[in-house]
Amino acid sequence: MAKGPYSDIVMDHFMNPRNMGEIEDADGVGEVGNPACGDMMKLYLKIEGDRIVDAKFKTFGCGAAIASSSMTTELIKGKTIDEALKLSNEAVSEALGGLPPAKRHCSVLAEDALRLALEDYKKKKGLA
Amino acid sequence: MAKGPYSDIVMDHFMNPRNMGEIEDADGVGEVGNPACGDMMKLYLKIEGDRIVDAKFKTFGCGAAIASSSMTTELIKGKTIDEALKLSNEAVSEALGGLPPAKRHCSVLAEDALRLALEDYKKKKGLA
Amino acid sequence: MDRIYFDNASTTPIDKRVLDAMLPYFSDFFGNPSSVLIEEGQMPGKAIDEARERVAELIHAEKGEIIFTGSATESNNLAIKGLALANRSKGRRIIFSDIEHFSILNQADFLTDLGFQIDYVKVDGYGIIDMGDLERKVTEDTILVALIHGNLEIGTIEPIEEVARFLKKRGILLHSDGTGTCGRIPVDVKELGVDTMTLSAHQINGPKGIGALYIKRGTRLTPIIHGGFQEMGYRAGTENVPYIVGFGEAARIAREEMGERMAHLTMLSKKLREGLASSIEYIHFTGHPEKRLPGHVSFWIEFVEGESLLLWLNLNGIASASGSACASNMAAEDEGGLKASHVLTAIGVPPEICHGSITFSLWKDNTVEEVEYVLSVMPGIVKRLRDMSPLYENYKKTGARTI
Amino acid sequence: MDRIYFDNASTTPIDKRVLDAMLPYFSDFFGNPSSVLIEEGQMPGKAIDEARERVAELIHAEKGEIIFTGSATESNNLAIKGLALANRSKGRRIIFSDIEHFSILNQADFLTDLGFQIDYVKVDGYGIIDMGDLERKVTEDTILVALIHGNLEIGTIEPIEEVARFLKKRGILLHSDGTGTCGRIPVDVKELGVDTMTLSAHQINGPKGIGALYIKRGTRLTPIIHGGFQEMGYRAGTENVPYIVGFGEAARIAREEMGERMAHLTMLSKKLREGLASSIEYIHFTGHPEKRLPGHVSFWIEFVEGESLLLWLNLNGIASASGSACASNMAAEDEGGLKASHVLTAIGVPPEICHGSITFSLWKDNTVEEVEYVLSVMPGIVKRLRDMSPLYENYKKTGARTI
Ligand SMILES: Cc1ncc(COP(=O)(O)O)c(C=O)c1O
Ligand SMILES: Cc1ncc(COP(=O)(O)O)c(C=O)c1O
Repeated sequence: MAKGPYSDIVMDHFMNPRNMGEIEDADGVGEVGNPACGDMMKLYLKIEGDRIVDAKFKTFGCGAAIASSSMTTELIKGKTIDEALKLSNEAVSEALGGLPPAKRHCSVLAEDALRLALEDYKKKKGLA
Repeated sequence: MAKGPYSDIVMDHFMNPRNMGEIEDADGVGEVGNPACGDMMKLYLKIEGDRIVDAKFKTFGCGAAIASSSMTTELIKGKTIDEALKLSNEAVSEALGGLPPAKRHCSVLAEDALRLALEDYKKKKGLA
Repeated sequence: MDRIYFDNASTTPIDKRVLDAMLPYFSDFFGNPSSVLIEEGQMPGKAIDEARERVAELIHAEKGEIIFTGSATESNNLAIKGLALANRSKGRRIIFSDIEHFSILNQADFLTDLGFQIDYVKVDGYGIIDMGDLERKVTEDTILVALIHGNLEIGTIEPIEEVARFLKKRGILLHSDGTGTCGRIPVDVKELGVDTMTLSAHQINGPKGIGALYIKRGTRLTPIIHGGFQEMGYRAGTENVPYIVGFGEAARIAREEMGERMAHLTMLSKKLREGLASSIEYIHFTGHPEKRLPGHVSFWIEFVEGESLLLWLNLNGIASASGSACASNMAAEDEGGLKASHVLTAIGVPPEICHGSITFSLWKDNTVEEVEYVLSVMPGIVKRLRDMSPLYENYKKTGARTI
Repeated sequence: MDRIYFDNASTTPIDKRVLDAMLPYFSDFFGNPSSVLIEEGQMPGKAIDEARERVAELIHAEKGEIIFTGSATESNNLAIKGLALANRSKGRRIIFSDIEHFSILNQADFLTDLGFQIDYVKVDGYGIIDMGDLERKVTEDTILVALIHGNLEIGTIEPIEEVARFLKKRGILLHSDGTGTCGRIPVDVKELGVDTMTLSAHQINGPKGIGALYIKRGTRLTPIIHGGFQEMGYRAGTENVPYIVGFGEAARIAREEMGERMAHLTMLSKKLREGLASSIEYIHFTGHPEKRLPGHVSFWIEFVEGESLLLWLNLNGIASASGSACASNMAAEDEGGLKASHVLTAIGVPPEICHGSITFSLWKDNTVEEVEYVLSVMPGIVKRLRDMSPLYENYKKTGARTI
């Protein structure tokens, strides 16, 4: 198949998203949206101690948004909160084999969702 | 052969010009030129009584100029002076099966050469 | 299975007959038509003349009213800039409809820079021009209106005749972009009353890289590409003989086969539309329900994002378009290029939904089996994407719709 | 006998390899390159990218510095209008050389109308730019100079490097029309120092209807055809994929075969020129004797009119050009269109002679046998026309020459 604007990794995560779904009793939930782009991302975290033991997402958005969400959950599972907070959108984009310039904001969206979910967790725990 | 801008009659007269040459002892000679176009036409007439008994031409010019000269000599041979004076450039052009718009002036050139040749004759005869 | 090509609003495949007509002009008759005095230039010149006649016939114009350009885009540019510049002394205001193609709209800055002022006329929810708004926008200083004939994103066909009558009374020129209509539906420029009209070859199985412009006899128009004396002085440059011949052939075929094509497409799009309506909840069809291009089915689906839908359709072997068919934003340098479709915004679809639109544009070679296949995979794709959508999750929990 | 094509300055036949490279993009890969998300659009996009690379290589540019247009004419228009408009705030004066192609010169009225002023720089008897005159013409207000690289009517190659150095010091932009040179002789845009340069495909066995423009990285240029986002924003319109691919292939072949072609052409044109010089009295070769395009032989013959000569050559199976190769005046509406060649006038040939000029432009497939045949028929044709010429008659009687 001829190559489109998306890398093979992006297409793989788009076609087979990892960790898609909800966590009913999530410890932290982050939801972000970009109305101009039309994307909406919701990230659910299960945290034990200071470690992310499970992560799931739901995303309304383009291929890049779905793949960024999927990749983000993969990258943070098993990480500590501090490690997860260091995850940059560039790292997500890089792990995906790059994103088209016009779609870089999708990885930013994932980073934002993660930050919000962790804040939500801290708030719930009375840590923030 | 595919058709160019010139009619078959023009091409025939261009390839096989009628009455090309000089008349050494011409009774009337007309020479006209159009420097912008680069054409130069010289018409020789042999006149007996008031009838044109022979006509020849030399022309430096494009296909239309050569064909117009050739056709003009054909059209006036055997005609009386008065008849010849009535020959219009439109008639020459028409006899040639038409000329491209940008080349109509070539038939005008032929008409002018004819007029000058007849004037020359009249002058020589002391008629003008 | 072969690919299913439902993206004929972006471009159509070349007709074999068109290609066959073109080929001799690459090799046997390769000459420059300006070289009229040598044999090599003469056949090409004759072929251009015949092609011009064919394109003229397609829209009931005279041969001398058709000029060939490098694209529909160029035709639109030549018409608007050319009419504007030629009529500068009469006034400086130009009206564009809100649903013009980028090849009209994106001229605005250039024209403004030259001292013109662009006003915009609204359309209704079906994309039909708002005559009341037009009446309000027209001023003493208005010289020109651009109104697309058939919009390729939402399928709507505009009431050009009515607009032309209105404008004629006021001495205002009308350009119409017929890219989507000429060769797809009957077009008679005299009945429509337009002053200039754009045609495209690649929308009707001709090659990409050639357009045409109808210029009503006697219309003054300033060329934008200057040089040698080609195309009656309106557009300089050595003629693209094979493509001109191809356009002529495509026009001939389109004219001869239009009746059967339209019947076939009407049947197919009815089936597709009804099938989608009955199998997918919360689907919204866009554009006018009747006054539309044959074979054109456009819609948006709640809780489903368009690019993902388009990608899944592609993975299932189906080619479609989302947003503006001709102007995908993906090539843009940055996020700023990712604008919601101006056509959908103009008909009142909220910006966050626009990206969810899909255009299926069918054409002569599409079949009932293809429609059935598309109908068979659509619900599954929609379900998959909805299951993934936080908007849908929210809707199920709270009943909140997208609109 | 087959036709002898000595009119390669007007256009060249397409190379079979070029056509073969193009064909799949009419049928198998017909998609719109803007449709990046569907399979149909992806191969065409990739093919454009590769072709851009090939064209860039031909002139030692970077891929991102090449954009495709609809013709060399359009490239010249985009460059001149585009640079002028983008630099309006810096100044309003533009200099054209006297021997530019119509696709430069005929922009003058349009530009003047927009508030620019065109100055003209002279050339010497060989057609080489007069540096002293350039120095005199350049003002504080001058923003742009257009100087053709290789003139297709008289074959002369201009000292672009020297001009570029001179202009760079003064902050003035340089556009060069490389229609006649790019693909015919080695061109290195970085060495030349141009800001923009025009390329043509059909001058090097590519298709007619496509051109390219080199735009030096960082050069500001206002587009003239607006619309969708194609060609990095410099030129809107759905891409002509087959022709872009064909241009790429033609560029690749031209680059690879340039050395042998130049050797072959130098040999042929030497033979032709020497043969003509020794068999025809009062023949005058035009253009520079050494700094000229390979295979290019141009001249005028006293007492012989050019169109008639050209017609007789044509009847003898030989294609050549008279006056400007690209802009025959025959299509003109009236006599006013019949102007003497401005190029020949500029090098000092009296107007009444200009119509007597002939250009033989040879190219890769021409042979020694063809040259010999042309040499064998030329004297007879010249004699026939001289016998018919009153100027020659006069010369024989009075000794008066044409010049
Ligand atoms: C020097 C030069 N520039 C530009 C052009 C214009 O080329 P085209 O007619 O292919 O646009 C020509 C004509 O061949 C030419 O000779
Ligand atoms: C309505 C309309 N006009 C003009 C164009 C421009 O056509 P092209 O890109 O072939 O120049 C398009 C795109 O296909 C279009 O949809």
